[in-house]
Amino acid sequence: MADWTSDEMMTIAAARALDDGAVCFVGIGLPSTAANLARRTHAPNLVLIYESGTIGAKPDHLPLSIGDGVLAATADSVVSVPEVFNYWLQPGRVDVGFLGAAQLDRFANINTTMIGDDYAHPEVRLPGAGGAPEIAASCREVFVVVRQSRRAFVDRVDFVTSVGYGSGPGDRARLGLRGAGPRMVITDLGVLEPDPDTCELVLTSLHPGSSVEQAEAATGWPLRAREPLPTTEPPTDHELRVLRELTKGKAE
Amino acid sequence: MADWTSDEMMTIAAARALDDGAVCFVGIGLPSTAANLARRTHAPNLVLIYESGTIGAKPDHLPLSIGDGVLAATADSVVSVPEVFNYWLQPGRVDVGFLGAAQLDRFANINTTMIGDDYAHPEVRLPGAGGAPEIAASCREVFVVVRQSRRAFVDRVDFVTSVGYGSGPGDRARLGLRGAGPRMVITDLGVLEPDPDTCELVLTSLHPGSSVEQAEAATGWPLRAREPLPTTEPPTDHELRVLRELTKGKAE
Amino acid sequence: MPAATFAALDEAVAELVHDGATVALEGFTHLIPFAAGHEIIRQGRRDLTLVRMTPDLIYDQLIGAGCVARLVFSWGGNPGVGSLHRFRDAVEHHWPAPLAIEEHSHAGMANRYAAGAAGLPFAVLRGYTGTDLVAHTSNIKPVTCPFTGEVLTAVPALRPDVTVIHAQQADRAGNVRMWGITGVQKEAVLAAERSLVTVEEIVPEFEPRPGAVVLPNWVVSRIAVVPGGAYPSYADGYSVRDNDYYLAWDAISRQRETFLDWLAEYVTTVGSG
Amino acid sequence: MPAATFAALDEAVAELVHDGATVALEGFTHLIPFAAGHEIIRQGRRDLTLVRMTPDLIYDQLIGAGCVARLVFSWGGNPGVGSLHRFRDAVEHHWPAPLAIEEHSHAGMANRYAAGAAGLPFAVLRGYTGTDLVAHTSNIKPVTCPFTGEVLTAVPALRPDVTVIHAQQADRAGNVRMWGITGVQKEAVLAAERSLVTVEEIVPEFEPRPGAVVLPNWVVSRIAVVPGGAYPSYADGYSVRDNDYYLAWDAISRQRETFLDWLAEYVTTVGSG
Repeated sequence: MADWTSDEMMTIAAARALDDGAVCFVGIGLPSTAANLARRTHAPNLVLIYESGTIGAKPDHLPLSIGDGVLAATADSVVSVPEVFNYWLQPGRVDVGFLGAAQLDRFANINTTMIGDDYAHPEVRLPGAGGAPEIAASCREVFVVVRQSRRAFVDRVDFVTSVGYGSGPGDRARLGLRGAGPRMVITDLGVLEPDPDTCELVLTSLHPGSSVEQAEAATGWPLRAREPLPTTEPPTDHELRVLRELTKGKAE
Repeated sequence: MADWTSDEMMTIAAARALDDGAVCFVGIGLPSTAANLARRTHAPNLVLIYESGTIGAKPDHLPLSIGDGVLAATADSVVSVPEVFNYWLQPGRVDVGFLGAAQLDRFANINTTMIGDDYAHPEVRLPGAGGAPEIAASCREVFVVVRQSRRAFVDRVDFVTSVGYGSGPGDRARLGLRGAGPRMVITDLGVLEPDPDTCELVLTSLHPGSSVEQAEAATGWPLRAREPLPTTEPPTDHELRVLRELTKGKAE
Repeated sequence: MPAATFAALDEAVAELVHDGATVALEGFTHLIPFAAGHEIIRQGRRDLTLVRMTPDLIYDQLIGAGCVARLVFSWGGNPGVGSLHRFRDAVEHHWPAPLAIEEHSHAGMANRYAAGAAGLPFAVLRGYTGTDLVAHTSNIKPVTCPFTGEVLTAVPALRPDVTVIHAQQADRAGNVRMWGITGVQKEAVLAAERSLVTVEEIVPEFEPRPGAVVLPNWVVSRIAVVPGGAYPSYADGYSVRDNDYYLAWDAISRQRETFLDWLAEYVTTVGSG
Repeated sequence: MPAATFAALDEAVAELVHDGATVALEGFTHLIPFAAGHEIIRQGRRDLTLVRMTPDLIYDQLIGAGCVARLVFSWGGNPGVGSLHRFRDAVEHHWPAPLAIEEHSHAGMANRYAAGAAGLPFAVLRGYTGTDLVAHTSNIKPVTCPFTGEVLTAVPALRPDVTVIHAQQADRAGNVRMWGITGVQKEAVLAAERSLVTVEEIVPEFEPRPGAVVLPNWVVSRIAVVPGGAYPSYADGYSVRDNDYYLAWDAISRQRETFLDWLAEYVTTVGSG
């Protein structure tokens, strides 16, 4: 195949999901990389909000943390943390919430809290919720970017940190969640989207070089695939060049 | 008598009530004049907060309104109006609330809303509450500065805009009001303070040149006077000079 | 989100402010959008519900001009001067029309805007307790803390159809910036369905400025360039408050005739510039 | 109100931070008060309840040093790097001591501080709904809007015994100023009984500065001058974040032995200078 990695394909596919002019509440890590890539390619007017209170940040390099100085220095407005959650996220005025995940289940619920069956005695203690529960609840729609593996893609998350579609259709409305929920999960193998009838995540695009079998093997529930299953457009030279400039010397 | 007016005596007596270093939430008009006089005489470290959000304002001339530019330009901090009420007034961190009144009753309740017995058909429509109800509720103590007259000093206010002592002892605690309430009412005739047992306002000082009979005639309830009744120290030359500089060309 | 677009003041008012709408023109002594208020009068809007902490001269004028059916407010005086005579005439004598009022404290109004901005149906405060304000509106209710059992006060969110403010500057992209006393304007804009901002000028970019509040273009609907649009209020850095106008208003507004003369001479027959 | 007074860091920590106290060291990536945290370790404080949105390296260090009985937090990772290994070791293996945890979302924590700053017993938000967070603490409850009947979420106010922050500047009167990302520090200070602010320097007066937050001297208890007191976090205008330190921490903290060596070399045996 071409000289790009599946991680690069993932980030580029995630970036493409963001429309120019959208307002995007960005988690750190993969989502931030993808959002900054989008802003430097097809979406120069993408508005980035970080939970540190930086609204309209235009970083010239990838921030390592959500509180890096470059975010404040380039923002249209820097507000307090209570304000960014109460006035900007909560009312539903943000178009896209862009999240990562440690575990994700068939109904796109997200776990970033703990692995194991006993909260008091976790097998693995993860960082926790951060801004994710309310990002997942309040943004008009949510994109999740996460590497696909049997460990990460489970039938039912061990802990619901952030609600996707709960137990299935109607749950978001019953819970009073006002955003539409996760519309797209972008992985290193392809793209998953919720089935409009069942809310179950279905493979809707396969990255070049990946196979359905690979995706099935990396998924902890019987993965259905859209038919016919399109192949993701491979990265353009421009996308790759910009991404590599952006991530030079960075972990991801 | 000396060459000063009863209004000047009132403002000077009100200014004297403010301790240096106190934090004072200031209403516009007489309270603002008195607070600024205090800051220029015995209380240079008096902290003035205006409801426009200016904290630590140090105006070099008297503002006509609570939103004059000089307040923002000289403040330690300018915050939003929601913030000034929620973070600064409401928690009880302000020492003194300094208010005016249109009507005041024997239990120091304040009316700035309407005169008459029918809210829907007022004889006189007054401006309304402004910041006063919560200033009266939340400041550690409240001072009221108001000209004394039979019209203004009534047995029972037509409308309780801001609570003093309600119907008497225990009412503030029953209502959950955390500040101590009005500790001093400074008028053009003298000073009134609540009786510790009954909460009724009692004449506790008479300005030079005023008489108890005058005060009784200007009060709509049987006014009691402390015995012996002290006479307010007359204005010093310094107080008068500073006050007149401050109010040059101003209505009050 | 669609970004703010620029428009002429008369076009923006015609587009956004309709008969019967709930409209908030905010600005706490500073940055009061007088020019937009006068344009609303010129366009003959009727049956408005006007919301504002301090009605000030601007609502005295709109009330006297007959635009207003209902007023939601917390302090209706002429700051440092005295009464608002057109407001009083409407409440006391129903001239030029009856005026329904709903009154609050400043703390209550500020929290109502904040709840609107935060997308919450209500706000909680320590307020109103023991006052007669509670008896005259259903929009003040008790709420109990689920942790301590303490009873506090709830007020419902304000959600104006349109909020109008005046700010010092917009940039070419339609971001808006104000500084000095900025009152409750951010909350009022964020709480509203749509918003109109009049500005002193458009600048190529915002130079660093202490104490500035920026409203990004995606939370503003329309921007109209109206230099002096806050007069006789002021725009810090551009103008000073015309205190003499506020003093003179007392005499102008005291009688219906002098008010109507003023209205004809200074508002109705004047173009929107 | 008594105004803030200046003190040496070790004296201020000894005066304000006691065994068993509830302590919030705040600073959202920026302005994290590391020097004060290290002084708390040096003074051997025990049984602390530590409150902080993002525990970050500073609480990893305090937890590993055995100062902490309970942690109230919303995101316990090494930003951009991975896990906080001392935090995980305490939760997963109770080393060096069991660590009770109460966890929230950022929105919940921010609102809890805001309620504390506002003198309210609780805050209302749209949050936590449908998550498993609700099952693990009694500090998340439903609350019903008295106007619409809608059910929202309530969280109780945070009221730390002491809040510690780092700011860029104090003036001689003890007013404190910070700028850049200022997070939840104003709320955390206003919510606390007492507060300690470490600053980069004392300046004769504050020059105008965009985006600055000032805490007046009457809401601050003690100020200690500690240049570089936020390292390896940063103080905008004075230093940059040492990202390499955050990366290196992953290896240092992964094993108990390397952590203890680090603690001895860089904290315990070092004066509070």
